[in-house]
Amino acid sequence: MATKAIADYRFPPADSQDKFHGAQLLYVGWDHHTMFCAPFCWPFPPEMRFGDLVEDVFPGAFGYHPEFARIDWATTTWLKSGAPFVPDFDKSLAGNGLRHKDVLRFVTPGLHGLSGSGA
Amino acid sequence: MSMTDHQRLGLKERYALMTRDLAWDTTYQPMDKVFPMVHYEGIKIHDWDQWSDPFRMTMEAYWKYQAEKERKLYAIIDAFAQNNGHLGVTDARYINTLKLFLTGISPLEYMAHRGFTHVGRQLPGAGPRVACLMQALDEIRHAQTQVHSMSNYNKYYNGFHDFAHMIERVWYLSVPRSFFDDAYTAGPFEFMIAIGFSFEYVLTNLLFVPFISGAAYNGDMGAMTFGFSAQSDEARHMTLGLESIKFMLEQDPDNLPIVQRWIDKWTWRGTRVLAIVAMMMDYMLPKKVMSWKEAWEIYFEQNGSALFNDLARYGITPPKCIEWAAVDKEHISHQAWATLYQYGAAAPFHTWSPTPEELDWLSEKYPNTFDKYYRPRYEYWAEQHKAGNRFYNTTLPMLCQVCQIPMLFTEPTDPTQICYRESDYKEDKYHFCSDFCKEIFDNEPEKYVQAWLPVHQIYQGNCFNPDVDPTAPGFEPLPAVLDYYHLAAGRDNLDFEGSEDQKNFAAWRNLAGRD
Amino acid sequence: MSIDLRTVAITPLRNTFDHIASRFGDKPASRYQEGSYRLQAENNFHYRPTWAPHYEIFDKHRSALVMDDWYSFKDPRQFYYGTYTLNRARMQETAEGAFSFVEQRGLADTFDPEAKALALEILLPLRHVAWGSNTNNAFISAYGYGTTFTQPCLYQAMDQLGIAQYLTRLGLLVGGVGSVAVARVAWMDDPKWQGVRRLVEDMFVVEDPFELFVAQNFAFDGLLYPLVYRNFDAAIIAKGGPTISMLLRFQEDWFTETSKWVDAFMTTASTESSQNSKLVAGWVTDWVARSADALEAVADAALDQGAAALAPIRDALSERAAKCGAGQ
Amino acid sequence: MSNVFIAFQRNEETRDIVDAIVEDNPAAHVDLQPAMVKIDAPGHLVIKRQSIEDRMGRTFDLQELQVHLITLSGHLDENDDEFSLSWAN
Repeated sequence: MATKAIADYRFPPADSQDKFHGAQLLYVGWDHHTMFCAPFCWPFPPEMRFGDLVEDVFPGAFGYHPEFARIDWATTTWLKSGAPFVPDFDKSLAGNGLRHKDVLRFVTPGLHGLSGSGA
Repeated sequence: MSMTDHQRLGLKERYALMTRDLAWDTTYQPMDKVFPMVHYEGIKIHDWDQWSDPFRMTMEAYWKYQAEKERKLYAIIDAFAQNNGHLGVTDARYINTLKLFLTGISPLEYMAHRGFTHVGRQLPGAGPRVACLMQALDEIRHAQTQVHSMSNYNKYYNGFHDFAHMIERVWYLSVPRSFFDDAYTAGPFEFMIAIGFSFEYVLTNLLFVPFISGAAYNGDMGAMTFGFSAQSDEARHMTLGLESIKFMLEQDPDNLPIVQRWIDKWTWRGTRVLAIVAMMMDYMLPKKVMSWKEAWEIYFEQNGSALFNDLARYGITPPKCIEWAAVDKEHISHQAWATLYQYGAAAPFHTWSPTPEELDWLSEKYPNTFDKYYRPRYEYWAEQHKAGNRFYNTTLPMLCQVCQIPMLFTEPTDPTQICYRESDYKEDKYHFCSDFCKEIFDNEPEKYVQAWLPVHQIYQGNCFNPDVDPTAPGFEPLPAVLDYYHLAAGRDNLDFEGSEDQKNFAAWRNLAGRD
Repeated sequence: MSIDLRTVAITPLRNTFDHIASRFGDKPASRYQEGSYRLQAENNFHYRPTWAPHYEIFDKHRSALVMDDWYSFKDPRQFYYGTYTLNRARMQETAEGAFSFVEQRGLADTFDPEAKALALEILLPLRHVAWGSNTNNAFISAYGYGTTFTQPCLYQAMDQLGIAQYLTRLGLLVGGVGSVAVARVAWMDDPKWQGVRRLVEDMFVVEDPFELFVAQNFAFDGLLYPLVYRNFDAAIIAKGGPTISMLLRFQEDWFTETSKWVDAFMTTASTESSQNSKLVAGWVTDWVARSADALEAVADAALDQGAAALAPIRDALSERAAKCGAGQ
Repeated sequence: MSNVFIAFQRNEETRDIVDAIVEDNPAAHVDLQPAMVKIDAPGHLVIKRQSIEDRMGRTFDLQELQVHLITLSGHLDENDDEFSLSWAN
């Protein structure tokens, strides 16, 4: 549906990829771990290795959670925009088909949050 | 003879002569040029004379009664300041609610002032124009009385000092600000529903009645006075909002689907902004009056259903989002406070762990949800804090494209699962916290693609002061962002425990021989 | 334990808000300052108005006037809502006293019929003129930039609504409901009012808020108020005594007060730069000429000397313009 | 039937106003809260000038309610003698 306006009403989107100095945005959330109140948002170069995200970036972001150290990445499953997604850790973000403003979720079987609360 | 004429006129007839009879249909300039904004939203008005004035105040009466209110209000503000009334509040934690108020709400009062001036110029009907302009005048009153009331707090406490700068920049303040920018940039009819209905009827009733009653209960006579005094004007404003809806619906059946969509949209927009008020009531008032859930039930559910039942005769159905909101009422205060707690390094007010007694109060008020979903995280954080490991989340969150709140809300069917929704529009993806924010976007994507989302703006490099070089070696973005916010790191932010506010309040109270 | 918070002497951490301190220094600030400066949003707007997509929500480019700082405008009365309302409540009390005095003694009924008819003929259509000014000042307040500029314009708009209502009250008291209806017909159809009505309608479509400020508050009111509330008022007193004049007290006091404010803004705008001075002077010339033309027929009907009475009023207004830096 | 309500600040004058309302609206329910008094009534509530004047012993203009009012709910109808709130359902 078009926005009703008195005159032409079209503007360039505020967050198109060209505004991020070569990076693209990626959102990542840890399912059933709402102690982190919301998924995270990062700007990454598209050529960044996917494994670096998990190995280098995640500890700083998710590491405060006592269950983080217990994650078994081999059994962790992933969703991209809600659909199953199998990342190749050695390929780049772009090589994994990730585009600007894609959203990933990961599910860690056996981990149910603080005192099993989903937090 | 003239005097009998004068005396025979009732309030209504007299008021009509004092307002709508002053206007005329222009002939030297076409009406469409004088009132160019009245058609494009698709609302059809056939007869502005059918407008029924809700309150009938002439300017004389307005000046007289408003001046009386102002005299009372400023006498109390003065006395409160002269007597160091700020030291009489229950606990310095309370003062943080006022920081949220001044940075997040007062600037909206100002926007309401300008918005009603604009709509008061643009509506061709003299009845609603006068009501709008009177409201425009009231709204600058609210902005100013709030600034004046909190001016004294600013002198003694941190976090108040640059509210006008912060509302334009700080991440969570984009929530209330974008709410109002959205209404302001809508057409004049939508504005009336957005502000007259959603802001006045849904939002301010909850903020100014139960919350302000809570402020009084916590010893803040200053806030109580500006709050109740403002709300006395809001009573007029609510009736204006209600009359606007009725008027549009009565004028033409084609208006129904448009008005319905606006009611649905703005009920949801208002509900989302209220997450801030929810946490103010449940977590930030040291002495509690009622829980958020109870306030919501009285002022939204009971009052709202009365309104929607009333509007049913025009074919209006209650917004679908009400069912979702009924689930959310047991969650949002806990989720919102958890968010501000963890991002407490980037907010210009203090956060804290609820005391054990407060946790028990929350369990009692939220028997279905608190112990099961929320107590564990608050207890864990308190423990960690005690051990010297206070939780500060330093990774930026994903935001909803429409309400701009971090994506913290959970699925109505599963409180452990964050709710994700998305839409593709042109080249890009857009993400939302709920079905309703997504629907709002899908209805008007050209509007919401413009949103100034604080997290994205930081990553674009737009939230650093001009003299900062983000490419310099060792550049630390987060402190640079706090500088851009004019947030005094270590004074305005972080936990209440150990804050300058806490120490000063205790020391000053001690001087007064209290505690 | 005794509690006396009043006796506690504590040193404030700061005297005022940062934006006030950066402008005026860190010292206790006035309520006018804290309640006005920097209240309007200036940066990082979220969306463009659907009713004006080519502008930001608040946009300096709506006016051709160029100000380095729109907060250079300062209301000499330093009105914020509280002081404004208290001031108007006092004026209202005075006016109320006059209306009650006339009403209770039945003074309107004994007023010279010919003078009464003339007073109603000239004064009652001005209800609509005041309504026009309410519309125009609402426009300036809505689309102007910076609170110290826009705030007093809303007060002006509401004052003009009040004036329209005082004139209505005068009509009801002196001439009855019928006289108000007659004046309305005259406003729409009587040739002597059509020049004024055309001018008011022309002002409704002016798009530059500062031009409209000059047109309405300086040029048109600068001629209308002296003509009606000085010359015509004096003429009616001469013909029938002071009764009706008592009912015009609010407008007379009001014009004296608001002219000082209008001149202050004219001066601030004109002295900012030679471009501004030229621009404002051009608007003055244009709108004073059009206003004088429009008022001729009214002056003819109102005064024995007719339109000739306008010449000295126009000269005085030119002097005002020159003093403000907007002279020719 | 939906409730209408009206709330006032608690002070000397509103005591008389609330008393008048209670007498004129037998179904009204009064709820005292910190600094505020809220009156609910099923479907309809009327405030009568005369009843307030009888208690205050002076003339009272219903527009004076503005000074003490906090909030209300329902459709408003106001004339020189009565101030009423109602829902049509």
